[in-house]
Amino acid sequence: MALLELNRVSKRFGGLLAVNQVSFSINEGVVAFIVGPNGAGKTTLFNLIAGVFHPDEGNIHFASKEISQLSPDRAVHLGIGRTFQIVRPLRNLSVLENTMLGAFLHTRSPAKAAEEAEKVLRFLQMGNAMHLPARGLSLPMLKRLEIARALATRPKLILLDEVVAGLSTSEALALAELLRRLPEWGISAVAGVEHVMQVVMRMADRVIVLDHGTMIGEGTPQEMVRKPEVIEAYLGSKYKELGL
Amino acid sequence: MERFFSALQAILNGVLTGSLYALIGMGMALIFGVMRIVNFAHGAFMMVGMYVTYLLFQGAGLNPYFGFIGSAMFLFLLGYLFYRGLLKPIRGRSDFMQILLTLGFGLILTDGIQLLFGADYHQINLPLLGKNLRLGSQISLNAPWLISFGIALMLGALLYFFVMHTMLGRAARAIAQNRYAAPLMGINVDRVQALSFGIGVAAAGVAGGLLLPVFYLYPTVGDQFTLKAFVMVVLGGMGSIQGAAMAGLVLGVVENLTSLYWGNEWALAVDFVIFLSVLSLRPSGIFGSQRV
Amino acid sequence: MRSAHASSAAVLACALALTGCQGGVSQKGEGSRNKIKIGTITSLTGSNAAFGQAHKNGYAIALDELNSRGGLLGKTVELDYYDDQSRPDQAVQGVSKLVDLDNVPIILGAYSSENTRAIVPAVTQKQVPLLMPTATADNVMETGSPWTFRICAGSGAYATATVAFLKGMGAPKTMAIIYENTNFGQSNAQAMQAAAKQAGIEVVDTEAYQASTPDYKALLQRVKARSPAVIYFASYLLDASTLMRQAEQVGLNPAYYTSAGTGFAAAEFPTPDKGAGRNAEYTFSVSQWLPSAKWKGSKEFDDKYVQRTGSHPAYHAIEAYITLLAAAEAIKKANSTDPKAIRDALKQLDMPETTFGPIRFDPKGQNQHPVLITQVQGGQYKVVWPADAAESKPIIPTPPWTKR
Amino acid sequence: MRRAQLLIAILFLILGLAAPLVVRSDYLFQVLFRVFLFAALGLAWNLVGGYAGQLSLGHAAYFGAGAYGLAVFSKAGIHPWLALLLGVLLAVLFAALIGGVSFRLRGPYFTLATIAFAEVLRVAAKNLAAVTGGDVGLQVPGLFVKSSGRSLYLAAVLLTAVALCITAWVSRSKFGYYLMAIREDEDTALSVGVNATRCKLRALLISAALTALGGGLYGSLFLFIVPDQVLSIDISSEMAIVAMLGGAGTFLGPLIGSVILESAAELLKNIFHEAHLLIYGLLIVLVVLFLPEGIAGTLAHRLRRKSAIAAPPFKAPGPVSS
Repeated sequence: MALLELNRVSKRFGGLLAVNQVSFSINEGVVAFIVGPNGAGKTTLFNLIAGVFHPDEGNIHFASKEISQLSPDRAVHLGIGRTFQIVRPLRNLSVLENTMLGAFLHTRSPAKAAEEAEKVLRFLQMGNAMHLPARGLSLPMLKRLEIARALATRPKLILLDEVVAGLSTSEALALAELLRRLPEWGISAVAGVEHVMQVVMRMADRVIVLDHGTMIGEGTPQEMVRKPEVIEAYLGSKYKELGL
Repeated sequence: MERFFSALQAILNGVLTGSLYALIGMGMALIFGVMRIVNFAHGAFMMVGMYVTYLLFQGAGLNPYFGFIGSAMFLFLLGYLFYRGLLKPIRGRSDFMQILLTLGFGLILTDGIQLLFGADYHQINLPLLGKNLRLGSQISLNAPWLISFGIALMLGALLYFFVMHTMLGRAARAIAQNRYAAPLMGINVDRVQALSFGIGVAAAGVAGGLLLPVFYLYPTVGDQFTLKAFVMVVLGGMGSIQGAAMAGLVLGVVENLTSLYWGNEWALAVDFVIFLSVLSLRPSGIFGSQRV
Repeated sequence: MRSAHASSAAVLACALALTGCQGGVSQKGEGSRNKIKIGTITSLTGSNAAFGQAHKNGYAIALDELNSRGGLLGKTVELDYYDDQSRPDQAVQGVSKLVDLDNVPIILGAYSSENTRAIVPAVTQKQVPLLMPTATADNVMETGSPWTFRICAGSGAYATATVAFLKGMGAPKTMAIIYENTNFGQSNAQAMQAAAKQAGIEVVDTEAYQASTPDYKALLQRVKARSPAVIYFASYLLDASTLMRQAEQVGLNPAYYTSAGTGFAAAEFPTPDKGAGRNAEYTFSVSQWLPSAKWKGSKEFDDKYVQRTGSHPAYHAIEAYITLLAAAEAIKKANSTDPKAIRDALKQLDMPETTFGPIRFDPKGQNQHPVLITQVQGGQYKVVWPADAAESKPIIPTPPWTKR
Repeated sequence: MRRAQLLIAILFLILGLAAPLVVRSDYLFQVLFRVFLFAALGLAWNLVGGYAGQLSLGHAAYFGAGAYGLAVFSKAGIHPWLALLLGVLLAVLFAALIGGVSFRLRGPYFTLATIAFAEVLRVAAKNLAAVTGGDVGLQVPGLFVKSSGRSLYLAAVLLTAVALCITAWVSRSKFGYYLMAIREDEDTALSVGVNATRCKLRALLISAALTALGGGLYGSLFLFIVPDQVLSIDISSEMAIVAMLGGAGTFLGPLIGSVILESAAELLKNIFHEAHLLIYGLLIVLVVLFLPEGIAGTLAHRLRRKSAIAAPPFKAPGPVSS
């Protein structure tokens, strides 16, 4: 059964059609990637799913519930976690406290929240950094902290905006390796990436390709890299460059 | 007919008063736009401007309608130095600290002036004060208010031109739009901010100088104008200079009409009620285009 | 790290406790040895600071006179100032400071009616006499406290005098009251409303205004539309000047401009440099005192004041001056610095000839100070009422602005 | 760390409660009353201003509601304590209204909106003389039979204790973490399911209730109030200054800020007379320049830097160490 389903969703900002009639669905236990260049509409799409924006047309279902008009905090309560394209840690709080914030979704007790947060941090291999203040962290660590905070809310689906942007290829691969294990926790993921195709090819169950707000392809990574429109519109040269 | 003329008279008077409000508001808007600083010392700076103009008049016999230039120069310097010496070291710290700093500095200015010149009030008496321009039999406009209106209009236009069309002004607007990107475009943010602060404070000084002939001065005279300036900045759309100017005029007119139809004691409340309604219905201000 | 934190706090706490103890004990002894401390609360800073300075000058002149005559009870008199910052809560705190810490036997103050009203409960509770120099709002006397005495005449007396004067002039029918929204203004407006009603004068308009703003033209327009025969102002000096200037701009022409003193009775008001200049002409005002008053020493006080400050005194200064002299007299009569003895002496006080006229308190503690009505004529205040004190005839009706 | 803070707070409270044993003068009680009153007010403000990071400069509205509630309702024949309670309710009502409108705004907009609300209330109280007595003022009943400075002083100490307890609870609870998250980044807070508006509103309601209690005590001490006194922006800014100088968002900050500022203000006034505001202003400027996180904040920061463990300055007390 589909966990997330978008049905002809459009969003307009003034004259700009940021998302145009996008439809796709994602099943439970899947790691999907939305691929597209900067400005293709990925962040807008995430914001629509997370309740920051509401679609002008179309509707979004999550766990067979209509969520098109939900507020961001309600969306989290339903089980949609998210990270931001630009990392937004709570700078003056420690790594653990940042993560605890997510864990508070299911408990009132700070002790339980800390316990839960620790588990998540260990999983993301951040156990050593737990008591550092967030403001001193390096970018790769901050990226993980974003994910940790979202994971601590125990989402069914996690939206990872530009999850590997700014990371070196090896860092990106290491992170992706971790994400690949998310379904073990019963979590599906939708990740947005610009053009780190190595990661996509290795990690994605499904790929959705966006261009100028329009979806131009959906399928397995292998299908996508063979799809002429996709190659034509976007992947072509880069894919060849990478020699995959 | 009688009613029409009294309303018209009130509106015209409101515009004259509003033009001085506008200058105060424009100064605050420039500072707010470029620095996101809510300057709680704005009224105190204006008060200093009044004292400078007053001293020039008493000491050198300089007519306040020229003396305001001296006041503007002095305040520009004061504002520039205030920024460089006190505000800059704490830029990037929390809003709290910046507000505290301006609050504290306002106290220093007010009490300092009182120690220097005493708490007693002063006023100047120009022969011009009794002159009125009569338009028909029903409308009359007071000469000093008219002159200050003219000067305020000119200076307001100048300030607008400066912000829209000079290098410095463009830089200031660039910073207002995106503080983080501006340095990438080769803008010396510190310099621009220091100059903007100086100019913003100087505008308040000019308003003080122009207000002097029709008002009086004492150390705490500026306090009421700080709050008014906030209202204008918000109504105008945070940081929009032309918006703040329009808001100043509107405030002048609204206050006069409130006085005429309801009672002067409610004028201040009406200012704030308008302010709150605008803030809740249209947070970008009546005249502003900037998003919150 | 834990200990560092704790120790710093301990130091703080000790320091606090120490200053507390010291303050409580040490200062008490010295006051009574060879000095008599008299407590004064006034507004040295804040919006009323100008009047606080007038107080200070008046007190200083009286203090010089007292000490040059050998002080009181063989001791030097000293004034113990507490700045209320023009804030009522600070004035109340001043009472505690002056009484508990400095052990003063009597308090003079405060400046404004607002602050004075605020300290009445405090002095009553502490059983220290309070001598009020300048608070005209009648609610400062409303509690009936046996510890309060007022030198100046109050808003009720102002209104009654003005109405009596108007009746003598041919009983105009309509009146507008314009007052600033403070305790002083509102009290005077209320008093006038009552007095006018009793005298059969219809109050066609009452206008409150926000003090110290630059523009009252619309308010005056509104009054103009009701065309009252009399206008009664309750304003401080700064607004008095603005109002009269803008009355001309608006073309407001009642037959009588009358007022509850204060701004309209200040020495500066008819001057062009610090007042309304020629626009002050013809305005009537109640007044408590003038440099030209017939009381003994008025001229001398004026001279001393000019010598000290370079300007003429408003009646706030002489009220402060006389308040200190009255306090000294009471201490002398009581031959003691016991607050209760001084209070009793104040009740019996009789100073038939002072610069401020006779000083004598009625059972409620109010000095029966005669209220004069003055009119500005040729840039000078002239007493025009009551008839036995009048130096000049009133000029009525007030000529319209265009005919001046 | 956290235990040390608690110890200091308790020490202050014990000293405060013990003061009547040594202090005799009413004046000192009044100064100490102000110290503890503004400690409590600063702590109340701190919930909204410090923890949630919403810089309110309109708390005079709640303070005035408390004072006027007490005066107006007891004039109508209601028992003073009940009247005070009604005043607190009134303040909470105002807070709901003010918060409802202004919490949709962020940053300086919010600050200015809070000022505007308080000012509207002040002007209204001045003009609606039938209810409030207008500028002529209103008599306030004493809350205690022997309404001396001493009993009100002790009430202020108790209020501070209550405010400290609430702060202690907030700073270690989920609610407190949520407030801090909102302060640090509201969007991030939303992304982990924080209902930011509701959290801020809750903080404001608690803060308003405490502030109104403080206003009631204040009115009861002076026995007489006018709008320009209890609804003035001076009250709002003093609350904020106490908390910010002491250290916004810290447990002890407002207490330390009030102890230092309120005693300094009184001391300065007695030493410098007319120049005391200048010195006070200088003090503020110096603290801003050299103690960027407030007195308590910077102190804690310095101490922490000396120690080996690096920890955040706004460290929320909680079960952090494993």
